[in-house]
Amino acid sequence: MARMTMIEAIRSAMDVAMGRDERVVVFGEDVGYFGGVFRCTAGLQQKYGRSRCFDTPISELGIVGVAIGMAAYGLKPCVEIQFADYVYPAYDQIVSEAARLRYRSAGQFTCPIVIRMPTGGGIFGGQTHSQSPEALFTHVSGLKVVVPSNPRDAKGLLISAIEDPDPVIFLEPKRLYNGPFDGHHDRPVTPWSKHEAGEVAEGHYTVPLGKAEVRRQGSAVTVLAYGTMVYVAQAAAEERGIDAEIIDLRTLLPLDLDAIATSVQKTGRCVVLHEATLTSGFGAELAALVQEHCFWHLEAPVQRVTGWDTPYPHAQEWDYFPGPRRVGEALVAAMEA
Amino acid sequence: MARMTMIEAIRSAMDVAMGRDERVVVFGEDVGYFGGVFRCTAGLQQKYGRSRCFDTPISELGIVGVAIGMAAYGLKPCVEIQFADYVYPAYDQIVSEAARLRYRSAGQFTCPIVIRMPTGGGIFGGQTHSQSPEALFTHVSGLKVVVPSNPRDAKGLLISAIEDPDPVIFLEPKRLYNGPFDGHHDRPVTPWSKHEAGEVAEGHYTVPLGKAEVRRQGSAVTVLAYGTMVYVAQAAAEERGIDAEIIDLRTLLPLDLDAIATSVQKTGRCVVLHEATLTSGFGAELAALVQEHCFWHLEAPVQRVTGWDTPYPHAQEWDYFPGPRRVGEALVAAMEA
Amino acid sequence: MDERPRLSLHVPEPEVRPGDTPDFSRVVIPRAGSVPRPPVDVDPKEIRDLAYSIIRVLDREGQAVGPWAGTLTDEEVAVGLRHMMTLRAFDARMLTAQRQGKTSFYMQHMGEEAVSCAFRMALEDGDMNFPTYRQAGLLIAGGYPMVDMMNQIFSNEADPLKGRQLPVMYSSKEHGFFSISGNLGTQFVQAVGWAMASAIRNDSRIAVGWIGDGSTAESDFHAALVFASTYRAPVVLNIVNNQWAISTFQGIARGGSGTFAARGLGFGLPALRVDGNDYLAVHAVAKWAVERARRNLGPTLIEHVTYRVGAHSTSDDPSAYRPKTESDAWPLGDPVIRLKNHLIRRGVWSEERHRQAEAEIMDTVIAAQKEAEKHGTLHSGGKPSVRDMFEGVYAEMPPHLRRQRQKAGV
Amino acid sequence: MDERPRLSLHVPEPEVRPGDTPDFSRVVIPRAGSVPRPPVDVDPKEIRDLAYSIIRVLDREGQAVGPWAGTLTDEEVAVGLRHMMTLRAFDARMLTAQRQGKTSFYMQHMGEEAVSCAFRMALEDGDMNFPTYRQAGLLIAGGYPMVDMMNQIFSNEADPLKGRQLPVMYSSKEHGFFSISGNLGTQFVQAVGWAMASAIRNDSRIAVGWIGDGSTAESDFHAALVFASTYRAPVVLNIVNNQWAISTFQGIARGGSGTFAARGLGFGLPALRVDGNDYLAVHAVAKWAVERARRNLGPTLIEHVTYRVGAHSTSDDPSAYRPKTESDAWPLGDPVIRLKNHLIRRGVWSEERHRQAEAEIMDTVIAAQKEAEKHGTLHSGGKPSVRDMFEGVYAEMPPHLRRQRQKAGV
Ligand SMILES: Cc1ncc(C[n+]2csc(CCOP(=O)(O)OP(=O)(O)O)c2C)c(N)n1
Ligand SMILES: Cc1ncc(C[n+]2csc(CCOP(=O)(O)OP(=O)(O)O)c2C)c(N)n1
Ligand SMILES: [Mg+2]
Ligand SMILES: [Mg+2]
Repeated sequence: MARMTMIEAIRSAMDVAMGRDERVVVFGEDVGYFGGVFRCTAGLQQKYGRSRCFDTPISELGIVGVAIGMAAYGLKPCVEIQFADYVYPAYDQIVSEAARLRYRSAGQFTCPIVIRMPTGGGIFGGQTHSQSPEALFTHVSGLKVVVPSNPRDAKGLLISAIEDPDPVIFLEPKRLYNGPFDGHHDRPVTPWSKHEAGEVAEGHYTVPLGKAEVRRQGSAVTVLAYGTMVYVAQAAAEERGIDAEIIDLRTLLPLDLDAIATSVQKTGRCVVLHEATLTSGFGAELAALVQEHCFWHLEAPVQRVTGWDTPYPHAQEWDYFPGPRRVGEALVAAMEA
Repeated sequence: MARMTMIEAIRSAMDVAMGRDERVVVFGEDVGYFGGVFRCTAGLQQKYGRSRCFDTPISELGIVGVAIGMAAYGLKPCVEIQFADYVYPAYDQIVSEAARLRYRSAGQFTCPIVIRMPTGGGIFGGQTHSQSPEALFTHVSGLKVVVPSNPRDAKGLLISAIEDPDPVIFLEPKRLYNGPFDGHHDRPVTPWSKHEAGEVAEGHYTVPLGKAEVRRQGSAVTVLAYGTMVYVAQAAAEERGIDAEIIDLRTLLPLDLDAIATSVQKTGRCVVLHEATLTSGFGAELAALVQEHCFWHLEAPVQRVTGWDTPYPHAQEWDYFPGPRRVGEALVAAMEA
Repeated sequence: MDERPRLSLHVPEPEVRPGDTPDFSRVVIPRAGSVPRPPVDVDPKEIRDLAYSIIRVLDREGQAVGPWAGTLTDEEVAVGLRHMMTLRAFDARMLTAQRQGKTSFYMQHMGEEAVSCAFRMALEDGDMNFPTYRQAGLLIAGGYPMVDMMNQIFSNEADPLKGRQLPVMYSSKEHGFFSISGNLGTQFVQAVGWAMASAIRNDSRIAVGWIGDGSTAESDFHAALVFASTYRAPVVLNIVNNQWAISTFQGIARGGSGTFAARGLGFGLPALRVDGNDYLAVHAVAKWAVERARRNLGPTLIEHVTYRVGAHSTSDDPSAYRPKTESDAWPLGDPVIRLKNHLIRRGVWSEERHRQAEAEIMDTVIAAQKEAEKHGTLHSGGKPSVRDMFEGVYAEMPPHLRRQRQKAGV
Repeated sequence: MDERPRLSLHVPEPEVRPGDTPDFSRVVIPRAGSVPRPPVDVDPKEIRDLAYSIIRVLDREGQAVGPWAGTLTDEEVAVGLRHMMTLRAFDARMLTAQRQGKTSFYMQHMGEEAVSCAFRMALEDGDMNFPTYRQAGLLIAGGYPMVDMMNQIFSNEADPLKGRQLPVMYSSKEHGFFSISGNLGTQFVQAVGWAMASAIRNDSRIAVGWIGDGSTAESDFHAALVFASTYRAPVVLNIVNNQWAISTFQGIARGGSGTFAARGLGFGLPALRVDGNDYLAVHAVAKWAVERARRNLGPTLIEHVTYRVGAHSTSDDPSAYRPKTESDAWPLGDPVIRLKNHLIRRGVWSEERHRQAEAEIMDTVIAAQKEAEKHGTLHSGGKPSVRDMFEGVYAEMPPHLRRQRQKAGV
């Protein structure tokens, strides 16, 4: 066991995967010599050589496009998009190609690629370094979508993603890279070294895709969250003294509907959280599913607490971010409904 | 008044808009001399000249990118993407640029563009001529999203879209181009000339964005639909003899929530329809909103009848399409719940 | 007052439209045999002018002339002729089948048969093509069973792609034929990735990318050239310039550059133009580029100058946008006739044998079609199962798809 | 057994890394004055070699020499020097302000001041730039108030962009400066669209696109060249090659082409390379290209050869990927010093006056900063309102945003 930040855990996952399987290659903008603007790939080029870890031209389309070709050849590319906000130039390759290759070729060609990208706000990154585009991928059949919330999960999920036979979108909440973050931006940050999930095995292990984890047991209301919002939920529940059951979804697609339904059928109430904009966000799917599958158990409407339907502003970052105050209010409202 | 197909009505809208406002320009792949693969722009180049209606290189990114530049200059481009399935190369320009230009420049630059594209299946087009990507746009703040269901609306909505000061995604259900289609693919097609909504005024008129229309009054269950699914809903309600209230949403963003809530609060039941894949489809947002705003009125869970979570297959088209049988079953289930 | 000159928009137009007399006088056609053949390890800088010329082997008399001639024996050429004739017969039958409602859609190759048929013969098993919908010659010349092609076209119960794909969107890994996407251009950069992978693994196999003239405007074309140039990927990048992109003439995609091959110059790539209706020239150029890639000397960009004689697809009617007789005026002739004349001139073929071959080939195609139709056509007979619709979205079916399949009752 | 040669992947690397001695000997620098100046209506075909050379005006002695010299009077040059000095002083203050926590982020221009400052002087009011984040010289030289720039950087209550944008992502329609996107490349093709619009309306205004060396790999670059070439849009397309894209050296984006300007050759565009650290050369080349656009002769591609002396942004530390002394070794020198020496040599400037000017300029910048800080800085003082966060998503606020604003209680 070692103490790792989320960055180190992600790096360790790639290191382990590259060490075990020669077919794993890693590339993206600034990921080679320099090791990535968030340092997630630091040292990999030095260790595995330039043809297994290298810098690319600034073309997200090209990064994903060549990754698909490599996967069709038989490699397992794990590529980095520098920020999730910059994935759109690659969107066609992801949606029309990676996601559909197995299906349209009846399994002759497959696309085991991982597309890693830092996501979410909280670093004063403005509208182009803060986005959470997960719902733009969960609508696409053929993709898997993963959002880890701590170093231990991040490593195990990333290894699972690399070993998965299908394309995986791996969204890394950048506000969690160095420590859990509960939305209290004015308080000192706890580093991962002080958190039990910062204890990470150095070797190979996996956390399965498609399985949620209950982060906090409770009986009064179910909170569905992922990434940074897991900690915001915890803070809000503590602050309001509400007996909330907090589920960290970890994988959005395929979703662990059983875990969700079991909990909501117990609590009868549900609050859904994400940082992405509200309309057509992944919270909509969660709310729709919960009311479909737990209708007769629900004692209050499923509420969504999310980013507003505006671009992510720079100066008003903390007014945009769905922090513990807004989440707490929703928990209270859910209880009082 | 004239009799128009939906194609003719769309063409008439552009004709009227170009005639009234010199700033309106129309372009896209094959739209110039030839008049578009669906003939929606036929005659416009001949009438307004090559610099107001022209062919473009096959670059959806370029089409939308130059349209944004033109809009920033002060023109009002109305561009065609040949099939909605081919919009993804332009996705970055739409999401990162068109949708955010007004906001990020604090109104100095605006982006009054219309992006027209044929959408939906039903023509044996396989996975690349059948998609319904509306939910990939409804998640993007700053866009408006319109889906007409008949010639009269199509013309009025398209004129509104062209006159709108903000970017509008205008999705044209291609299965409705020549007549209403209720999903009974084995029956003869009624042409628009036999339908009252095929009667279209030749001059200028508008249908407002953001306003739904009740297509069928009813008190037992509310059906939320748009595009082709409006007719499938009507057929299913007739066939099952269910007193359904069918709302044609027409604009998905901004949504006419009042019309929806008013109806569901009356009926207490709701079925949501679309042709797009289920997960994170626009139906998720509708279901989430309905249970948020009508929770205490609901007597059954909101159901979704949609395309399956697979690419749109070629041979199994009618197994994929959410036709009157599946919709009818959902209506019955909603009534029996 | 603003005294500056007034600007105006330049919108390129073809020289002729329906009603006009076809005119290809602007197309400069170098004499066969006149373009030099550089060594494959040439510095691309030294052959920039090849991007503005046309490599040709077959002259008007049907002789193979010049430095690019001689890459094939007479027997091999005769096989090549049969491939092209087969493709043409196949197209004819499938067009009819589409008109008869046996399938929803078809796309033919008329006039462009040499490009894919000849190119395939320069490749080896294990190499991988990333084709568009107009390179079925790669399958025909590569020995892929015609029955399987037809099964795909009919979306029948024996369709190797299980009815999921639009007709002609074949896939055969075994035959080095990557799954065709309906989205233009996307596969061009994937070819580069496949080639990079082969280089990463110190393999010896190469990749081949294919794109149409119109589709070079797509972003994937640029990404392909950037990555191929940077990593010197072992890939051959082919542009098939058949003069048209549906109704849009090649001048719209090409802009002011004169040729499509010239696009490669900005990336330091060797950029060759070849007479796409000259089977021998296509083969020779393909061989040159393939050898270059195989020797790790990097990518080559090739523009095949040809002409789309038929409609874009069965949904298209070209008489609405170009003169009906334009194809007759096309100065590079018909690839089948030119190769036939060559073989006759070589004394190893005759009009008589040609007619015989035509009849034989048609019989084979008809037999294949009969066989395929046993498995059904789009609206009758055997069908792929509805269960297949839910399979293969993922390697393993996730719970939500299982629920949906159950709901569908299959 | 496969006897074919084994492939391997070529991954370009800079010649030096931290610890090595900087070496720019591979950079071929033509003598100042040696590159001819073609007429603006030249056929692009005739000047392809300009894409592989470097147009320079200022020689080692500070003299303006050759056919590109003489586009500015001494007074105008002195104004240009002040613009560059102002930008440099502005950068210095804002870097400090960022370190003091007055803003979240900053991006400087050190070494590249000539490019945007000189270019601006070749434009007229009404023309529109589509800049990246490293062309603030367009604003400084265009007379945009420094206080407004700082208000934007501080995201304060007077921020013209209401706190919505990341620092330095300015916008000023009035000053011909299009709203900067954080997404690389996107604006390049928009510039072409703006120019096409001007041509459609028979206007006389032109557009100017800007992009970094690294960002030329993006798809928008290709789309811009395709559309500009096809419609002969009145646009000047600038590539600022400052040798680096964050930690990635220019060889990764450039691949095998030798220069970025060469990318234009594949589109039939005139493609010029200019010494980006030579204010006079940039101005002369800009003037040539602007005149070409204005006379409806079509687009020009310009590569500005310069060097990013500072870090990419305040989030970057270049010592991790390049030798610390690399910028000293850069053979094209410092644009401010070179222009200063020129003016001194012309006898209209002196070291003494330069020092004075430096002090004056710094005073002006400091005064502007004081003024701006009255309106607040990122974490203290006046702020844009939270209401502003909900405004301007659409021209008119739709009901769902009104509901959300209400929920937010503002
Ligand atoms: C991304 C995308 N945009 C548009 C289309 C529609 N489309 C299909 S074929 C075609 C023309 C292609 O022309 P070209 O590349 O010259 O190939 P050709 O058909 O001539 O072989 C178009 C526009 C598409 N399939 N994909
Ligand atoms: C689409 C997109 N991809 C990646 C980034 C992250 N990024 C910001 S600046 C930069 C480097 C740009 O280099 P270059 O184009 O040479 O411009 P320079 O910074 O040198 O002026 C990168 C990769 C981005 N902003 N947008
Ligand atoms: Mg073509
Ligand atoms: Mg740079």
